[in-house]
Amino acid sequence: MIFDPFKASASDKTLSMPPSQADFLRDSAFRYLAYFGALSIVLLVAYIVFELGVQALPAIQTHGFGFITGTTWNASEEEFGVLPEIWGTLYSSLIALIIGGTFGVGIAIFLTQGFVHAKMEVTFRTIIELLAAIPSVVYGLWGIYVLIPMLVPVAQWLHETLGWFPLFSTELGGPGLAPAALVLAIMVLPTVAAISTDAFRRIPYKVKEAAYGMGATKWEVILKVMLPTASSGILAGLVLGFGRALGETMALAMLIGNVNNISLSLFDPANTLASLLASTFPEAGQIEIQALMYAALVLLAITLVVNLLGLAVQQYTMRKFEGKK
Amino acid sequence: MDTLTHQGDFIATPYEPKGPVVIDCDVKNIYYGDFRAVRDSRIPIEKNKVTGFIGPSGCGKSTVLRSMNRMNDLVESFRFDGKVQYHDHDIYDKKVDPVIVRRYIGMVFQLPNPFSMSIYDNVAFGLRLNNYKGDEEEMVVKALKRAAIWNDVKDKLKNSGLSLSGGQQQRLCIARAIATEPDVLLMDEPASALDPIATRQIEELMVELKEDYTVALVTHNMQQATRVADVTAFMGVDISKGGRTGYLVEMNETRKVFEDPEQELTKEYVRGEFS
Amino acid sequence: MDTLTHQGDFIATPYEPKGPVVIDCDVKNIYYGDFRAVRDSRIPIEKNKVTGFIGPSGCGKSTVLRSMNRMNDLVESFRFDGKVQYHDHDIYDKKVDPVIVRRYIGMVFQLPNPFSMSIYDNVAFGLRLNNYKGDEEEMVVKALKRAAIWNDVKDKLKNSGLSLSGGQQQRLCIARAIATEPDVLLMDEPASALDPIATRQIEELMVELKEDYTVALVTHNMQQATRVADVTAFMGVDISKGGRTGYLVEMNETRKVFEDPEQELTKEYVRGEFS
Amino acid sequence: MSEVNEQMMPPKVVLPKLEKNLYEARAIKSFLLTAMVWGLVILASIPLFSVIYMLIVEGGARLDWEAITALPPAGFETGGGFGNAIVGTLVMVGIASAISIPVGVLAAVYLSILEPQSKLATTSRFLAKVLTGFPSILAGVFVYAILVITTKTYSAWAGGVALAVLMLPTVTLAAEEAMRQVPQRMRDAAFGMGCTRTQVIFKVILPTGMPGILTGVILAVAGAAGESAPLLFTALFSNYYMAELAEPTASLSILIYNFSGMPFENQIELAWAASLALVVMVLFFNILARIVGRSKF
Amino acid sequence: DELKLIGSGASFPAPLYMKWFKDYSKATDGVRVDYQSKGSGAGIRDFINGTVDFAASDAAMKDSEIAQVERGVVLIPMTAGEVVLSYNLPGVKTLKLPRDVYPEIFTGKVKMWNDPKIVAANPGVKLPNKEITVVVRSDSSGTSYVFSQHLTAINADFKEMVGTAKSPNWPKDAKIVKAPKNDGVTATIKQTVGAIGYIEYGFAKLTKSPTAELQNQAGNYVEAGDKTGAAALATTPFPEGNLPNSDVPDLRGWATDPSGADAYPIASFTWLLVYKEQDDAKAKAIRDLIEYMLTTGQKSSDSMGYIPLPEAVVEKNRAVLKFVN
Ligand SMILES: Nc1ncnc2c1ncn2[C@@H]1O[C@H](COP(=O)(O)OP(=O)(O)OP(=O)(O)O)[C@@H](O)[C@H]1O
Ligand SMILES: Nc1ncnc2c1ncn2[C@@H]1O[C@H](COP(=O)(O)OP(=O)(O)OP(=O)(O)O)[C@@H](O)[C@H]1O
Ligand SMILES: [Mg+2]
Ligand SMILES: [Mg+2]
Ligand SMILES: O=P([O-])([O-])[O-]
Repeated sequence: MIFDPFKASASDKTLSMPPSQADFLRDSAFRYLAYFGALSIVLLVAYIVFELGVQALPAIQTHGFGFITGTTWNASEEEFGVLPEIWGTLYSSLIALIIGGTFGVGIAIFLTQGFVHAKMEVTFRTIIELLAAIPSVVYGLWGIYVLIPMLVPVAQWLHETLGWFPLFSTELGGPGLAPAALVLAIMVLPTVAAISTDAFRRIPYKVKEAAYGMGATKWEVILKVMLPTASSGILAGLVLGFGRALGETMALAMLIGNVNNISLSLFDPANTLASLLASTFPEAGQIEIQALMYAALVLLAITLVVNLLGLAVQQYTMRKFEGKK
Repeated sequence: MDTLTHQGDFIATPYEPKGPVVIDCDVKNIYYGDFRAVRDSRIPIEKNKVTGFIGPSGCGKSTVLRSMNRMNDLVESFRFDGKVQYHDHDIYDKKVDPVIVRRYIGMVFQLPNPFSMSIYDNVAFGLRLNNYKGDEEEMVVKALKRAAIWNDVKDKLKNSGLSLSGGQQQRLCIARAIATEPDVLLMDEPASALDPIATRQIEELMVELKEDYTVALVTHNMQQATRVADVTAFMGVDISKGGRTGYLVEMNETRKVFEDPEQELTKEYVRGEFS
Repeated sequence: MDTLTHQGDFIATPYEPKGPVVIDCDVKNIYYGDFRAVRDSRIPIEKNKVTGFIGPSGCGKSTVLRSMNRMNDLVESFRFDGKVQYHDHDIYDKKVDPVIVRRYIGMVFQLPNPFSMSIYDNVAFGLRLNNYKGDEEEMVVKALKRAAIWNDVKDKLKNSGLSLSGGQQQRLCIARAIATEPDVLLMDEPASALDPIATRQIEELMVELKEDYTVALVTHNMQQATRVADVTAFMGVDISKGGRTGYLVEMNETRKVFEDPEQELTKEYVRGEFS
Repeated sequence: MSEVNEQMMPPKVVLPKLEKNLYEARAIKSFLLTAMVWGLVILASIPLFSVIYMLIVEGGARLDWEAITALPPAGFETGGGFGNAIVGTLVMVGIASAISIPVGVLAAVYLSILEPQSKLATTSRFLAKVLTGFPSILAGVFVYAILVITTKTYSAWAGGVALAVLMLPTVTLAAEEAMRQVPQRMRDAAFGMGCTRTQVIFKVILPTGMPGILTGVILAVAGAAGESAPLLFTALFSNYYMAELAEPTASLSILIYNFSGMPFENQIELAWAASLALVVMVLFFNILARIVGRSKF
Repeated sequence: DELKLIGSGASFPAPLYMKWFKDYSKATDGVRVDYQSKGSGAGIRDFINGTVDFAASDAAMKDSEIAQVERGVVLIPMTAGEVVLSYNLPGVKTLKLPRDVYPEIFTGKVKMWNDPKIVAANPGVKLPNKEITVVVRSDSSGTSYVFSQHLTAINADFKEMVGTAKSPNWPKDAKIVKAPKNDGVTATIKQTVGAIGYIEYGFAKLTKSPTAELQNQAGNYVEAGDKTGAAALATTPFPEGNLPNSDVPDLRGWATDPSGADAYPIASFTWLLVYKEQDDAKAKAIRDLIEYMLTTGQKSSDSMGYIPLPEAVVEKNRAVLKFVN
């Protein structure tokens, strides 16, 4: 029984009752459930890392570190190396970050620094959010039938006029790094814009007021006060956006050409770890699957490092804004 | 303007209750983590009276009040050392579930906090919680009338409790608290967020309520204490040992505390010389 | 306790400045959207004096102050009807760039608002903005000394401005404001968020500053006004027409306003009878 | 500008100049910068409009009753549609929701109310954030390893579980945030009435935080509906309507992926139509989330 | 209730199989046949893993692969097709590729469309000064196997650099883009100006993609088609004897480099892979299905760009079908 010391002694007309046995049972049962809910996330992550590790183990044992430095992926010879994919992953993400980051930060400034009426701001913010809502495969489809045909003449012209420049040293046939990175940039942009917008919004109004009070112009306020103040938040957004880009799969698998190729040229086809998985996994044999699991582990490691970095930067930002050192 | 305090180990003269005591709160120490918030304060709450708590900000009025129905158990770092005797049980006894304590000892908070449900449901909330089997509607209406808000809301019982004005919300919260006819009502500055007219209404309400209930009231408004409280506990802050520990300076019938206090500190405080 | 106000179209007796006037602020109406916040108030700011603004909350003290350097242009709905004569310019003239106005008429706000950059950079900010070509460091040190914060920060000029305490931050903001040697300094309750000791330091600073600058000071603390202001403008709120419009009730030498006010309303206010 | 300032910097200005000058460097720089952000915003909007234009023109042309009911055509065939893919997507998103929403909300309850500061909560919250940055294809790899290999078949189950892995952290974090938004004083009020924690959660926090929780959940559902990488080798694809959950299952996103790489006009047209259907579905959820999220306490 | 037969594998015969299975499912109550076109490699893997009821491959199966199937294997040549070189050069309607040139395109020796060797073979055709984009398979493919087998047979360089494989190790010198399945290669060629790639004839026919005339062993330029295909297969030898460790006759015959004067040089059978042992209902359903494919099915081969099986082969198949239990 529940220990209820009060019933008798409390004033006789009280309607108060201790919770019923069932209430208490429900309470502890539910708390256990919630506990397991929270635990499930931890277990899930542990299980993912463990399972990928186990699956990749045979490949790790056979290929060792050479897997990371190897440049050939040849299932029939059981020769596996992912350096071109690592290169492609990082290179395409970096380009996407530079483009998407510039746009994202620009848009965040546009949305927070009073360039348009509040109502228009909502419109533009919605546009950016919708950009993020469009599924990756749809961008892939759009990339194939709209972006690439549009890019080919531009790339041809760049190659012909600036062909000496490593970035433009080859012709764009169809799929390649440039269309892939551009679509990736579109996908990174909303992340960067959202987090940067937050960073700008978190700046107390009084700071903006102080800057205007000093007689700064709007752009002096933005560039000399708002941007530096929001910089660590923006940085976090960039890092998280980079993390997104690293893991993006389908649009890339559809646009990048899926070729093991290490080249600086934006117009060469390339490959990424994620699109290697997407294009090779469905028909891989057992040995190749093990190698792909290893590749998945490499991808996991890269994104983990980048995301942890992003979270750390974000944490640091928060603390900074709370005024602590 | 520094707060004056006693130095050292001052302990207030114990207050001799004149009537039956419902809660006998005997604090040795209350800690938040390593921070000692209150020390050595014995505060008995008498039946069918309003016991007021006054004192400068941070002296631990709320802390002591919340100790009486174990609301502070929700604060992770809270540690209570002492005894709170409710009728003949120590509510800090290991066997006691704080949830049960709170059913008998209700609470009204500084900021009105109705639930985001209809006015009716707000008041019926406690009844349902306590599995009340009688006529729910009757009890709800009764509580609303008792809390002097019936006329304001009788035509819109289905509206959200949040749609009311601040003063109305606070009276709704009081109605919610008294619907289950709790044994004791703890009120922590229930009128501090309200305008003068709403404040006056709440004060009148408290005076009425004590006929049926026992009320403990924290207030920062000394006029309010004189108007409402039968007995007043004045708490101070002791900064002698580097900390900021609250303690009971003086407790007595309200008239006595305000007109002829025992302690110099009390005199200065009730005259408004420091805050 | 309702706020007493004049009824109807009262207009204060104009204040006759005793010395040269730097800003002659003549408000006809100030609107936020449809809301008329301030009406008919002529407030001249004299050179090398501290002009204080007092009045109940919402009477438009901040609004008038911020009209003097066009800070309120940042508020979308703000509309100014009247004239602010600064030397021989009307600062609301269409050809005038508000950015330039603010470079001459500096501002210190209620809440300290240093930039999240080093202490040194905070102070150098204005100099850089103005493309100052001279010895930046010298000017920074001079401003920090002038703002009575040099001793607190001289060993940590590279630390973030946000790492300072509230009082120090406010003095840093004052240093930042005076580093460019502005012509006038507008201060909107600069000490209201500070503890008594920091407040006292800021007050002393203001008295010193008026030797070089002209200061306009909003304060809700009447003691502060008597201690610091040479001239005091008292504003009230007119609720006669359903609105809540602020207006100038009385402006005169501080001693006169506090000891022998012309208006009944002023008398009641300075006696603390309403707030 | 510097002219003005040099006048001003030395001790005192007597007669400052206040007039605007549209031709000085500062004004020109401001103008250029403003033009630049406008340019950025407009340029960034172009892809969206281009995608929408293509969806409406290319997809709209084929999005008819046949398209949303018929089965996918082989390359040489004409007509056909993606009815089975719509069903498959809905079923797998349903499975994913059925798994991730209860678990996620439970976890959120623990993180926001029960033990927000505990080690488990901190770890769990951190890992949830890490999981949101997790490449979605790895969810597919993981579920392939634990379900497809063991059950020896691609299935709607596997696809649903893979989507659930992706939804779980989103749901958890969004629900946690929504519950956090419920004012502390409402919780206090409930505890003060003598509610058990469970009662506080069910009677006050969940009802009050529901709009926020729903918004988060719906956005997670929208995200899952658009996902393709995790389905690639968990659900695979099928050319028929699903008969059971333990068989390869079609989905809109995989259909788009497959058909986009097809040389046959008919299939490409259907890829656009399926994209339109998918985007309409996702946007529907997004708009729903906005509407639900607007009601605030 | 409904019996389901799930198959996966080669994309080479996929259009034809899809049609057969659809028609058959429609005509036969209680049986539904589902086929996933994923590439021969993937089909073989599924078959070994037992995730399907049958598979299809145009590389047949290697001995080592057969050994992994405990339930025993029956390999049945089901139809045949030609591998064509499809290209995308606007304005170029016919293209002749000499026997020594087309392997060199795939080894990267011939890089430009206006390479003198190509120009010489195509008098009067205006070939652009454009890089050749070589489109190959990204997945493990029977088409690749058949194609590389042929190139290996006719070109020593190719044999040394690349060799015969389902996933050939394509040389890095060529500008290569990879795409999955016959469909993907066809689509990529169509989208990429200056591209060339190998696909099954049916895909070119159904998508109206131009194909190159290839010079055969006899020195004639031959266009792909039913006659030239049939001529190629006419000489195909079937091995004597049985599959390894089995009593099932071995029907793995290759037309590596047919010698007939009109024979199209690259043609191959494509096989259905069936288990020897399964439950009776399935065995019967599979036998019925195959019988349908051998009879009614063959009639539609021609129109879809495949080569109907010679009567002799159909008979051999009937004999083998008995082993399916
Ligand atoms: N949850 C808490 N955690 C840590 N310290 C607390 C907490 N609540 C209160 N304190 C501290 O305990 C002391 C007493 O606080 P309490 O709120 O009881 O004072 P009070 O007398 O009610 O003041 P006020 O009049 O401002 O409400 C204060 O120093 C306060 O900072
Ligand atoms: N940005 C704004 N938008 C709309 N109304 C405003 C704005 N700022 C102030 N007001 C209104 O204008 C009136 C005057 O406000 P103001 O802040 O100037 O008063 P104040 O005298 O400074 O009061 P306080 O002592 O509280 O600071 C008030 O009624 C206020 O609500
Ligand atoms: Mg308190
Ligand atoms: Mg103000
Ligand atoms: O027929 P394949 O898909 O294996 O080339």
